[in-house]
Amino acid sequence: MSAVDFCGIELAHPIVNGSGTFDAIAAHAVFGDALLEDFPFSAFVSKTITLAVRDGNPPPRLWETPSGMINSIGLPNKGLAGYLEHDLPKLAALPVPLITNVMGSTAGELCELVAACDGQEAIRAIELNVSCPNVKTGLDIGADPASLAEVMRAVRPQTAKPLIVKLTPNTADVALVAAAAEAEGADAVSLINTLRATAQHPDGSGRPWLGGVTGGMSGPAIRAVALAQVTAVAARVSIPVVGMGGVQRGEHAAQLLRAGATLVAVGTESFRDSAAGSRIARELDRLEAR
Amino acid sequence: MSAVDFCGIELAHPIVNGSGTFDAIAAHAVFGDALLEDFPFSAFVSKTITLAVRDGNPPPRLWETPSGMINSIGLPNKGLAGYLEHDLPKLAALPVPLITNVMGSTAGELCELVAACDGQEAIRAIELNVSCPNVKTGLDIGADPASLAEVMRAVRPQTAKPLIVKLTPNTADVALVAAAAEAEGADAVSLINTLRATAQHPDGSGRPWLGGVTGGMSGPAIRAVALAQVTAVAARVSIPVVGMGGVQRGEHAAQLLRAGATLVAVGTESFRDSAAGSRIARELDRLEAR
Amino acid sequence: MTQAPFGRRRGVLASIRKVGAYHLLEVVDRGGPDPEPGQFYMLAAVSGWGAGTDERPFLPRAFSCMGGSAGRVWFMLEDIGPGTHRLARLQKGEPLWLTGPLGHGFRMPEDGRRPILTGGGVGVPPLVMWSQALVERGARPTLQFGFRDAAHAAVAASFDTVQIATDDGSVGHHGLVTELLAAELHRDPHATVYSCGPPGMLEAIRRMCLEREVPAQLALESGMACGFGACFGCVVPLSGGGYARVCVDGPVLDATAIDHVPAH
Amino acid sequence: MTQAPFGRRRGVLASIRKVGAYHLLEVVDRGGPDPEPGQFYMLAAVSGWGAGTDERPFLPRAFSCMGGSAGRVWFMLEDIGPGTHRLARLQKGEPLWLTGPLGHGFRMPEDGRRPILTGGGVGVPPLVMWSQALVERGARPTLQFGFRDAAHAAVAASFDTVQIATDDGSVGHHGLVTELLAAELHRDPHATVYSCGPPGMLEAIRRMCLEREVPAQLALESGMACGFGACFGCVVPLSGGGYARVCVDGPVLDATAIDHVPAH
Ligand SMILES: Cc1cc2nc3c(=O)[nH]c(=O)nc-3n(C[C@H](O)[C@H](O)[C@H](O)COP(=O)(O)OP(=O)(O)OC[C@H]3O[C@@H](n4cnc5c(N)ncnc54)[C@H](O)[C@@H]3O)c2cc1C
Ligand SMILES: Cc1cc2nc3c(=O)[nH]c(=O)nc-3n(C[C@H](O)[C@H](O)[C@H](O)COP(=O)(O)OP(=O)(O)OC[C@H]3O[C@@H](n4cnc5c(N)ncnc54)[C@H](O)[C@@H]3O)c2cc1C
Ligand SMILES: Cc1cc2nc3c(=O)[nH]c(=O)nc-3n(C[C@H](O)[C@H](O)[C@H](O)COP(=O)(O)O)c2cc1C
Ligand SMILES: Cc1cc2nc3c(=O)[nH]c(=O)nc-3n(C[C@H](O)[C@H](O)[C@H](O)COP(=O)(O)O)c2cc1C
Ligand code: FES
Ligand code: FES
Repeated sequence: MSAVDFCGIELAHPIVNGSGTFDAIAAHAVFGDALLEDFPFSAFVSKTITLAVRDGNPPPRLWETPSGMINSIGLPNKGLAGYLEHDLPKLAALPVPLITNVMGSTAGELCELVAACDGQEAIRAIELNVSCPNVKTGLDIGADPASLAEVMRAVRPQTAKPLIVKLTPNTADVALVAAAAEAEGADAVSLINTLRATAQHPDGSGRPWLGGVTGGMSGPAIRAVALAQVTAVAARVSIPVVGMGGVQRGEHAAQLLRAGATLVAVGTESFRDSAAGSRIARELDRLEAR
Repeated sequence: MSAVDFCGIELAHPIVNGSGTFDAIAAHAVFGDALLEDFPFSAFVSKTITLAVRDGNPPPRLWETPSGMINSIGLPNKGLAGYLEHDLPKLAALPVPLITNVMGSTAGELCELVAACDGQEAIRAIELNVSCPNVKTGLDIGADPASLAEVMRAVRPQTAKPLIVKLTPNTADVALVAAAAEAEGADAVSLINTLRATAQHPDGSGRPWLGGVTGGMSGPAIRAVALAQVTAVAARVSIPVVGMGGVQRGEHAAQLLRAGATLVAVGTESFRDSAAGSRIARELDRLEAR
Repeated sequence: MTQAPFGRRRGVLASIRKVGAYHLLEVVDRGGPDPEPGQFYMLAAVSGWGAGTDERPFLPRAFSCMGGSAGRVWFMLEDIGPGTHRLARLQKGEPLWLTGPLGHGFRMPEDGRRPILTGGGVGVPPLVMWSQALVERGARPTLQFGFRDAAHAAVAASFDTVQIATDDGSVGHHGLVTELLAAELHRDPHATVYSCGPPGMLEAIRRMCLEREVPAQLALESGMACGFGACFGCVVPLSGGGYARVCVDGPVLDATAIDHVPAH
Repeated sequence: MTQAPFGRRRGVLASIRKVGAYHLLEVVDRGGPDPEPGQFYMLAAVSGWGAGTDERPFLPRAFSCMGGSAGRVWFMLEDIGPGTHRLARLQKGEPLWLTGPLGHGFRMPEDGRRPILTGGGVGVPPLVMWSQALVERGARPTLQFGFRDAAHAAVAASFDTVQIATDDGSVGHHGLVTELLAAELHRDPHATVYSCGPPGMLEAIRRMCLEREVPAQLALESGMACGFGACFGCVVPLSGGGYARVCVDGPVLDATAIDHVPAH
């Protein structure tokens, strides 16, 4: 496997997990130590953590689409305090570096989250999930360069750790937003998050199926959109790019790396195969060996 | 079949074609008069016409994706003069009303196109394809409410015929753009156009497969994104909405109608089945009869 | 709780036969440990898993096991959509993807209560496995299975001492299996109820046992993407507020822990 | 030009057999008119058309017909990707979707020129059909088929008077079929060349015939989504500038009309 330096962190190979698509603690309970002996990712990205505890959206939270799925999970999590107390100790014991993903609906919330992560030695990098609506503009923070820049100006000073801005694909020009993140000191950008999507109940009533009404689409169906956005962003910024979206096998990871990504994240495919991460890393390694 | 009134035009049923996904003249040469006896759409939308003749992009122009495809056709067309002289007479003879889709990179170009269509009795409505880049901002005209409003203010006075604004899905808030179109006098909006996407050559070089480098994704893979955007737009505007994106069967059309669309367009499915339009109209009719 | 080997693995279909409305699949699972009653597996066909109605299926599907030991696992499935349809058309010798055994199974009754196993439709398989385990452990379970009609009830023919209810009355009691349970609890409430089946039935049983203060263990179904706690999709509301993940916290949960069984 | 019935229709696989590297499919096409040599069909399996590598295929695939009359059509295909792979695994009696016959076929040679049919790999089927038609019309075509190796060349074994070339020299001429054509034209240039095969071969033949002012009709291949002029995806650059659609303006085009045969 070809080791990778990502923002000063040494990783065994380029394959990480997408936030919210792998729960290392639950998986350890389910699969036992076999999980740790062959951990499927070179770094572990936590589910998005918010300041307050969140239950998440009422079920149903899932809908299967052609070559993909929609999720409307609603970011359930133990909140910052609960994460630090209950999850961090276990995640710190994982055999790979830990990246914590955080989200806040205001710059103030994000600052508090980032500052808390900065104080934790076990957290090697922080990923900002800016796909959440900006209360003032109603747009997602990550959909508009100006609102992202404003948030970054407040957040950047909170930590010297690598700060990764996770971009939303639901915008007119993702490269413009990536450039704003870079200009405001982001150490890396990661993309793509899920495509806004919805589904109607099969009973034909027209009412939404998902408890959260709309959700995000992921999986192979979004792969070609992800490749276009990663290619555009990698061409625009010089900071490292984490590319993701529908990756199922080594060839897909190789394409994102050829497009300029430094790391590749695997999300939905892990639902189909809990060991997809290590399989894809092996396939990528064989491709690059040629 | 339930007849539909669309901007004052009486249509036999709600199923039309998506611009650029059916060539009635070529199909008539291939299939003969059977095409006219069972014409698959209640109105025919022409391929996008531009002022100047365009050859379109160099091949390859197609790439198959999971449950869909990318096209980078590049709007080949005979230009306004060629269209009026060679195509319009034949399209006017079709058994259904004709809607002409036009695109210009400046307001001036669009005005000239719309004015010319206004003068043609056979053209019952005009669809503006605003998914083309605004030379100044680099964004697609349809991706930014302000640039769309500006273009609409110039174009609207050119015609009293129904003016349909075809929106691009590659934007932060499609409902905002739809509202701007409505405010500037659009008679209807149609969406979604294709999702920006790309593909790499299978030789592993990383170079683009498509001659046009990037293209637009369509088909079942984008259906759930289309439903979300049509639902959001129909909830925001009171003008009629033409919904499209991955429609394969009556149930999909019914979902878009339940979301508030007045008409449903079928594009990619016609490539798989040239008579998909009439099949889907029949399936929809059976569903609504229940 | 039996732990699942990490990652999906290949199984091979050993046999498949139709019994009335259901398909009984026997899968050779060489690498697999023995499952416990109430545990489930995530299954998918290795080839042709997609391109059904609406280009589905894509995600694996969850199935309780009906029995399993020495590298063989049994499933009983009803063809209701593209995923079960593809699995029901598997040929002998065809490969399939397996993850499991997953989740927490049934626990023995406490303080000498008699076990009543009340199942509906595809809720029957885990109860079949649990009843065998109970018998092996010297218990004498009462079985009550509800079905839509005779075609669905056919699978229960091989059980001698089972109370059957059918919606259309074609076999046994004409009505809901919950009515049989009510009668049974009325006769002797010193029982632990084990139930699996459609949400409406589980919710009725949850309420019935709550009112009568009878302990009940419900094997829940919920929309699942992963089956091992990764997606947070399979939630059920808890009586104490918030949600539990059916796949890792269940699928068998104490009725009292659940606020209600969501029906959608 | 035979016109295709409007809309896709169901055909049924009558037989399928492997001849070396190729699969020969015989399809019952009850509603279909008789195709002309050089015309093609758009094919897809009715079930399981998807979920192959990268969840493909989705769009139908184009295949020249190798023969066809009285409601039966023959195809020869090489399994090179998810679409051809699925078609190659069709079982006798399985349904498939058909649109066709499509496009313009070959035209008779002018001013008494002798026909030379030079094909490569899966370019062979339309030339087989055209050679039979030519013989029926009293012409005496010269056939030259190029293949990669013996496995690919096996399909030509049933032809007596055919010149074979193989890249690896295992059968016939050790080299390219274009070399055989050069020799043939050197011997007697008063000919019309008919060619179908990989782009590199077609481009070489286009240039050769241009230089020697020998009329040539090329049956082109190009990425296709629809096959009936709707998508504008299947273009080839014209010598007069601009593009033609291979599916409706071709697939058989005069070599002089084409600027170059795109290879990608
Ligand atoms: C723990 C557990 C154990 C189970 N055990 C068994 C068993 O032993 N035997 C058995 O037959 N079944 C069992 N099931 C149910 C089985 O998993 C489902 O029947 C199967 O997933 C249905 O998939 P499908 O593609 O055939 O049908 P689907 O088309 O998925 O339809 C099934 C239901 O899903 C919903 N739905 C419809 N379309 C979609 C969509 N696009 N995306 C998401 N949801 C949709 C609807 O409510 C529909 O009724 C179990 C489920 C769980 C969670
Ligand atoms: C008019 C015509 C007649 C033909 N006649 C025959 C015939 O008689 N017999 C025969 O065997 N074949 C014939 N072909 C070729 C046949 O259509 C292709 O082999 C087939 O479409 C390949 O599909 P696939 O899925 O098997 O392979 P693909 O995976 O589609 O690969 C085939 C080629 O397509 C490109 N490609 C790879 N991936 C993609 C993608 N995702 N999207 C788009 N392109 C991609 C690559 O260049 C690759 O080499 C004909 C083609 C045409 C246009
Ligand atoms: C069930 C689910 C939950 C997710 N949760 C999060 C999350 O909490 N935070 C986040 O930044 N991204 C989240 N994502 C987005 C993924 O990290 C990833 O960006 C996206 O799914 C595209 O990758 P994929 O196609 O490989 O899944 C989630 C995706 C899914 C499917
Ligand atoms: C090959 C192709 C060409 C297209 N050409 C045009 C066009 O010229 N003008 C336009 O407004 N939309 C064009 N579209 C977009 C379609 O009209 C439609 O908006 C989109 O494909 C989504 O619908 P579908 O999934 O049913 O195809 C084209 C789509 C395809 C696939
Ligand atoms: S099914 Fe994914 S967390 Fe339970
Ligand atoms: S294949 Fe669609 S236009 Fe030729």
